[in-house]
Amino acid sequence: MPLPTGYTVAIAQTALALLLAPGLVGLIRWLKARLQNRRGAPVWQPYLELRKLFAKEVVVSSNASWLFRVAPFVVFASTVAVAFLIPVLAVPSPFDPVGDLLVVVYLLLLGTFFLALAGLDPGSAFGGMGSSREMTVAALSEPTVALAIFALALGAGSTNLGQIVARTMADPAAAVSPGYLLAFGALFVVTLAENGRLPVDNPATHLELTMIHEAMILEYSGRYLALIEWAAWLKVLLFFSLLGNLFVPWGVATVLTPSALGWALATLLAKLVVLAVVLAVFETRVAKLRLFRVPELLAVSFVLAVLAITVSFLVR
Amino acid sequence: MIFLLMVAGYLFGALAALLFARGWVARWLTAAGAIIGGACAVTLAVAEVFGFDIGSFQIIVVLARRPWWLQGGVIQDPAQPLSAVFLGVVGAIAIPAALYSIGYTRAWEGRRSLRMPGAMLNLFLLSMSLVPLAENILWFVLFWEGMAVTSYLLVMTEAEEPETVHAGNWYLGMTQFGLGFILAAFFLLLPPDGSGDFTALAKHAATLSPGLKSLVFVLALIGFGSKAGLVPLHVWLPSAHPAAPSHVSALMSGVMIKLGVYGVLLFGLRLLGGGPAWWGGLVLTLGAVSALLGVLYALMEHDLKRLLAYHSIENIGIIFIGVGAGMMFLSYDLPALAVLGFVGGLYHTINHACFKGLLFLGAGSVLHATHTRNMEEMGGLIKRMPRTALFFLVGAAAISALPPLNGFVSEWVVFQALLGGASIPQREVAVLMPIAVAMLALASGLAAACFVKAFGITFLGIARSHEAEQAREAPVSMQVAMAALALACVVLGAAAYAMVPALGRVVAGLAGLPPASAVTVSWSLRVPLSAPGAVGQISPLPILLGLALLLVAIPIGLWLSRASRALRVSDTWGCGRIAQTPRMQYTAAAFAEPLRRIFAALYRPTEDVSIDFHPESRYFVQSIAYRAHIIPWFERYLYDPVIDRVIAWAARVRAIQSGSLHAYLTYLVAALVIMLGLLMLWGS
Amino acid sequence: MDSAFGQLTVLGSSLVLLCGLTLLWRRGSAAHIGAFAAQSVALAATAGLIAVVTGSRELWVVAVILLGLKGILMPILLKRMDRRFGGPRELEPYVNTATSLVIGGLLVVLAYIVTWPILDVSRLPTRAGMPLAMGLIFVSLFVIISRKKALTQVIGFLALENGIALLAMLGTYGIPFIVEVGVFLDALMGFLVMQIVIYRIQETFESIDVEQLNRLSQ
Amino acid sequence: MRLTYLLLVGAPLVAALVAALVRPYLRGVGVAGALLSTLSLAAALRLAGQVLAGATPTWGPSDMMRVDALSVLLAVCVSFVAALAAWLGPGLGRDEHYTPAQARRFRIFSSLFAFTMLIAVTANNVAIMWVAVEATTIASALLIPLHVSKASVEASWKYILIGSVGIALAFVGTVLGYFDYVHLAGERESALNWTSLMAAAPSMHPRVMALAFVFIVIGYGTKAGLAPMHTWLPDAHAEAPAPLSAMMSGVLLAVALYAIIRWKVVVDLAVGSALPDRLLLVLGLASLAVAALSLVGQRQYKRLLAYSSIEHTGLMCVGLGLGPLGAFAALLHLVNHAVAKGMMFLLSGRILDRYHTTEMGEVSGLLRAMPVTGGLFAAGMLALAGLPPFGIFFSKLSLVRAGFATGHPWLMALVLVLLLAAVVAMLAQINRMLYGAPPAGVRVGESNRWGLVPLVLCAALLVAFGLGGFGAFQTLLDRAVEIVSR
Repeated sequence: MPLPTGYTVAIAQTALALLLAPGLVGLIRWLKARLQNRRGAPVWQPYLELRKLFAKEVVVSSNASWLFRVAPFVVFASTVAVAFLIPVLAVPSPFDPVGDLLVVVYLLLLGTFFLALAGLDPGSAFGGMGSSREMTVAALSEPTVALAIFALALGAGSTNLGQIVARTMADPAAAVSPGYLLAFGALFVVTLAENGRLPVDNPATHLELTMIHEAMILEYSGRYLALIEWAAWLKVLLFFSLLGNLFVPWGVATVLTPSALGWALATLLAKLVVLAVVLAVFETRVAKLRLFRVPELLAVSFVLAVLAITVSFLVR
Repeated sequence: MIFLLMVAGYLFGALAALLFARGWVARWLTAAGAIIGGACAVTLAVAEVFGFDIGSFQIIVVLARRPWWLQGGVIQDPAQPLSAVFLGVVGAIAIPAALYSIGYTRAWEGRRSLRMPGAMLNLFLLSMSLVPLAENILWFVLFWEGMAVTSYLLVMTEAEEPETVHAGNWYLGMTQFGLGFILAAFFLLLPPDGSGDFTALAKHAATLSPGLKSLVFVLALIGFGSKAGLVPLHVWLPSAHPAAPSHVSALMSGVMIKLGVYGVLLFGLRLLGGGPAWWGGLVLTLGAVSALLGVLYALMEHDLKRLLAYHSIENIGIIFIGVGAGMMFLSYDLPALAVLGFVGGLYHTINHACFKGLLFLGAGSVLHATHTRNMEEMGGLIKRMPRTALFFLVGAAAISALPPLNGFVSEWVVFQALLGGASIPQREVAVLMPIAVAMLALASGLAAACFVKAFGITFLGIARSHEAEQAREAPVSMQVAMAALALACVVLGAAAYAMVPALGRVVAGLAGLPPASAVTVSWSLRVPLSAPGAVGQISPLPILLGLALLLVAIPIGLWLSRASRALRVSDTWGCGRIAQTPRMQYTAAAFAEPLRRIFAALYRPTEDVSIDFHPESRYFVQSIAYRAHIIPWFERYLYDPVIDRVIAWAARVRAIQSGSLHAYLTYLVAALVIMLGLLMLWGS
Repeated sequence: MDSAFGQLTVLGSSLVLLCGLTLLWRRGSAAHIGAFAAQSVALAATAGLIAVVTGSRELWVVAVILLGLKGILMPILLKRMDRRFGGPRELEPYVNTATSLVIGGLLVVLAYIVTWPILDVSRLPTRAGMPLAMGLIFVSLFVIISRKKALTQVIGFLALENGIALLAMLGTYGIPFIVEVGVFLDALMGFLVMQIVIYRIQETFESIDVEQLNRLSQ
Repeated sequence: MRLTYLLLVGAPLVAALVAALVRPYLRGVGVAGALLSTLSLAAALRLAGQVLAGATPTWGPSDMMRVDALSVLLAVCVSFVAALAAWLGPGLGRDEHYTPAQARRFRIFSSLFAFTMLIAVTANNVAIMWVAVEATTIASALLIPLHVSKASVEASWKYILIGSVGIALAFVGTVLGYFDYVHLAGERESALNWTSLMAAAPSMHPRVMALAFVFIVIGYGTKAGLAPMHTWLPDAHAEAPAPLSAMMSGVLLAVALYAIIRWKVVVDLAVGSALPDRLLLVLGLASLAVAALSLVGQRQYKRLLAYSSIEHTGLMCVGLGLGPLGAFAALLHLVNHAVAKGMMFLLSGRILDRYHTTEMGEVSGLLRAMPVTGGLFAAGMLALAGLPPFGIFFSKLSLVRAGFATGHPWLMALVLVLLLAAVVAMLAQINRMLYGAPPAGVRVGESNRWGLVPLVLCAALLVAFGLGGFGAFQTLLDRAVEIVSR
């Protein structure tokens, strides 16, 4: 049989990511429930939610404008676009030269941007509050991300994900270099912030005064909400696979043979599960921070990133 | 030829304004002149930058007798692509701005004549087009000052408001301040034979001592920085730009301040031919600081145009980060990276001209419709003026550096240059780069936040005032102008393949940069944009297309998967409260509140909240007045002391004129005695 | 002969200077006018002396004009003004008499310091008096500065002119005649104009105390 | 050529005589005076043409009168501003603020004023020049209190006393110069001629000439309004009727400066230019500083203009201390300033007539009340601030250039700072007058439109200088510079 070409693989892995995303989030929820001695909903609960939401009618505020209806699609599209750029299964992806880490970051920012606007559109107090807080967190996490990228680029000599992965696979020592580890830590915190996880935001709460992301999308329902949720879950998965594949690249397929791809899939699942466990444990351990303590957390991650840079300067 | 046509166009426009002064004829002819001029400028620039041959456009002004300063050509041979870039920027924004003015100035009918504003607009454009083309001191300074005067008069257009006059005074003061430094910088380079030609200056500069060169550079940086609005020389900008009519604001923010960048490049690269690393470091630092402070102050603004003005400071900062990085790499002999830095700076110059022009025009339409610049009185405009809203949204996304628009691409190039900074041999210097990266990233993040606020509060939600409810969509001419610029934002983003190599050629060969061949990249849709020295590659066009494709595909997907298409319109959920009022919405102040708290160290906000309760019970609040002020650091601690000092001195000096005749005669005799003393002193 | 001539001119010029110092010493307009008249006469005498020795006809005329104009006409006009205004004695000057006289002395010394170095330029026997002339110039400047009454200031100014005339005579035996005429004309005109303005001051201020002229400031 | 010269200096004299003799005063007298002044201007221009053709004519016993490029340059300025004043001054029957007696007085003395100034700039004999300059004081002093008021009388007294004392000192200088010359070349009629002084200068005694120059600078500097001898100037300019202020500020200062220039050339040859340059730089800088700081917070617009005159004279003085380039700048500046200040003071007269106050605080909405006047006023302000397209921009520019070219960077830094202060102060003040609404009771709309024509012409001239529309003027300027920097 002919080998699948790069493009089919790239598209396939995007589809896979979309497919796995709800499951991953379901897994995290389940784990957290377990850790909190609850039975918890089944792992596939998110899939059911999606089906339900897609089936339901949409209620749109009378104040909302066309932007409110466009936003979900933009968010979903930008996230999916990111999925194309991130090495989930195999490198080098033919889409690799299309965009590097910076593009990834700013595409996600694009999604956030529109979501925040959508939050303001219906003119409800909560939406504005959510948007304001969301943008604050997003803005404050930017420098950390940039510096983490800087650190990685220093190590790999490129900001393109494929090359970074390839480079790390080339010399495994780099993966355990302090610079990488620190950058990993920084990115992990950013992951929490960007995905609205504890301690920055509690995805489970709908208590008005504490929510950030949820407040922003409070007005959404039906298929719009489905798209947004799905995009959010996909984002989690993408960040996980970033963390997994950038810092622990083993298993990522470099040749497009079925066996390699299969092995890649297996390792990917393993990484996702591990990270899910880590996140679940972490989220059960920590309590949510007050909003104005969040900058301190991000400052910590920023310091980590700065250390990462300096270290990688020193070992250069 | 085309050059002459350009000049003629502008002059025609000015003349038309002077002759007709009012009515649609005046509006159209004035705009027509500017548009012709702008088109010619763009043609010249494009031909120059992309190397099409349309024949040389050198002309020499011939006077009956030429005094010292007229020796040499006025207008340079197109051997200076750098100038062509800025010429192009002028023209590119001139066209939409002029088009816009047709509709914008209609509101003036009966209230205000078009004579001054129209004529000044064209002369302003003319002098701005000629500044980068000037080839010797006199002409440069002449056009430079011409630019200052015309823009000053344009700022004073709506001088009924006292704050306009105040802004005008600040503006003129800072202009003259800057001019002093520029003159000093130029004249320190003056060769013995007194020729003011730039080539002669450059030749003479090569013979100067490093110390003197550095002095000249710093002088030039201060002089041109004050025009560009670098912190801390920016104080005039946030008041002057908003005061002007919106199409003029667009030109000032989009184009005029860029000529400050040109000035720095002119000195740094062409006249002084590069210098020690700290020059670049200084520029880089100032840029980074400006970028961050600019956006931080923008966040606290609720005046739409002032907000945009502060963002000009931010973007100038970004441009200077690129330029500064370029200069540093140049001094460390990293030509490829240097080119990258300069290209980033120039590219962002062009892009910022587009989206800032667009945003100011958008703000102008809002002002035109609501007669206020205060965002707290707007809201819901997206339903009343949908097209303006769309264009403004594009601009907002572009300035927030969101892919795939142009803002992102140029910031990406700057980022790449900074990332390359790791290869600077001196570690302690190289550490500067990540810091710059962090500040740049923070700035762009905050910019995104700020424009969510700007667009969201202005256009989304419910109208907060009667004017906002009654707003009407802008006239067609204004829409077309904005549409053109919005399109430019998209195209410039996608056409990076064409722009980056071209800009690379522009800086090629300057001050020991590698020749054009080293930086050219053949361009095609497939070849990803990878400038030499960049450590990454992106392809904006595919990103654009991909996003578009997805945006089409997703609805189709939903349709195929037979997702419900039912839709019901209902009230916004108001916590169980039935009627929703505008006062329940988030305000601009509230939106910025978290950041104000987080950066309280900078803002030192002083808030006063006055609540008056219901007479019966303190549980019912009747009204809440909330006011928050932030410390204007620079005005209060940098400028005011100086001004106060001068005024104090002035009081003392005026006391000389005491009114006593005897005192006066005593001065006279004292002067005589002192002079005799000096005679003894110097005589022998 | 020459030396004797020199002595005489020096004597004359010291008389002229002395009269100038008298302006500092005495109070009261009458005394001042008298001093000025005496000074002009002394000046005319010196001019006449030089005319005799050099046999220059022009200088004779100059001497006569001096006598007529400054020795007789102007004092009369001044007297009339003084009577017209009848003002009190010179108001308390800025600097009291003793100090003024000391300062006057110092000014003469200054004049010597300034003038000595240029004396060797000249071979004229009269040159020795030039410092005195310069001294008179300084002293009369001081008079103008330190005295409050407009009238006194005018007298001081006239003394200043005398000083210059003396300087010219001693240094060069007088400037070309035609110029001299112009100068005299100016002097007269200036004097008249000053007189007119003083009358104006009297009308508008009911006094000629210059102290009151302090409306315009800053 | 002699006829032309006679026209130049004679026309004002005749005008004065006519005004003095024709009684009662008729409107025709004013018209005649205006026409005669125009005649004199024409003569000046013709003379300029002849000088350009290479002639340097001399007249009078022992050539006491002489016209070269420098003097003709000044002569043109003087007669131009004099013509302006004559055409816009009182006594043409349009303005009711003046009684016939006042009109006559103005006609007589303004013509005499012009006459003396013309004599001063065309005199070859430096003593005659002195006599003429002294005479300017006499001629103008009586005009200041045209409207008798305490302020105007006070101003005229201060003017006449300070002026006379200063001029007397200048005469000391002249005498010293003569003293030196006589002992070099012996007595002769032509001894005091500038030409013969120039001829003898190289062998003159440096010490004497230096001493003489100090007296000259202080003396004529007093008339030129150089600090600290400037104190009479703001009062006189502010209190004098507008046309006279225009003449004093526009050309009187220039004439005094001209006298200094004449002497400086001689002294440069005798002493070497180092010392005179330094003295001029010191005085110029002092004037610049005093003026610039006095402009800050100035409350009356006429005083504002007066101080700006001091500022600009100071600039010219600095320029004269900076060698040939500086001299060029100074002369260009002199011409521009003459036109600009003439225009400004005449405009201020129009404003005063309309608003009846000299306080800037009480003047507002000028652009609305008198569009053209206000516009010209604003333009003049920009011109005085040294902005293009006006001529002063170039003179300032070449001045700064001269400073740097002759190696005085710090001096120039100081000058630039002071200029900044002056410009900002002036424009900030003027803006208050221009905008807003006119106070109640002030009539809106231009009156006496014909009176605007000459002023518009002035503005046009300024722009012409600014756009480098030189040609012949340029040549004349270069010739003058050659004379100044022998």
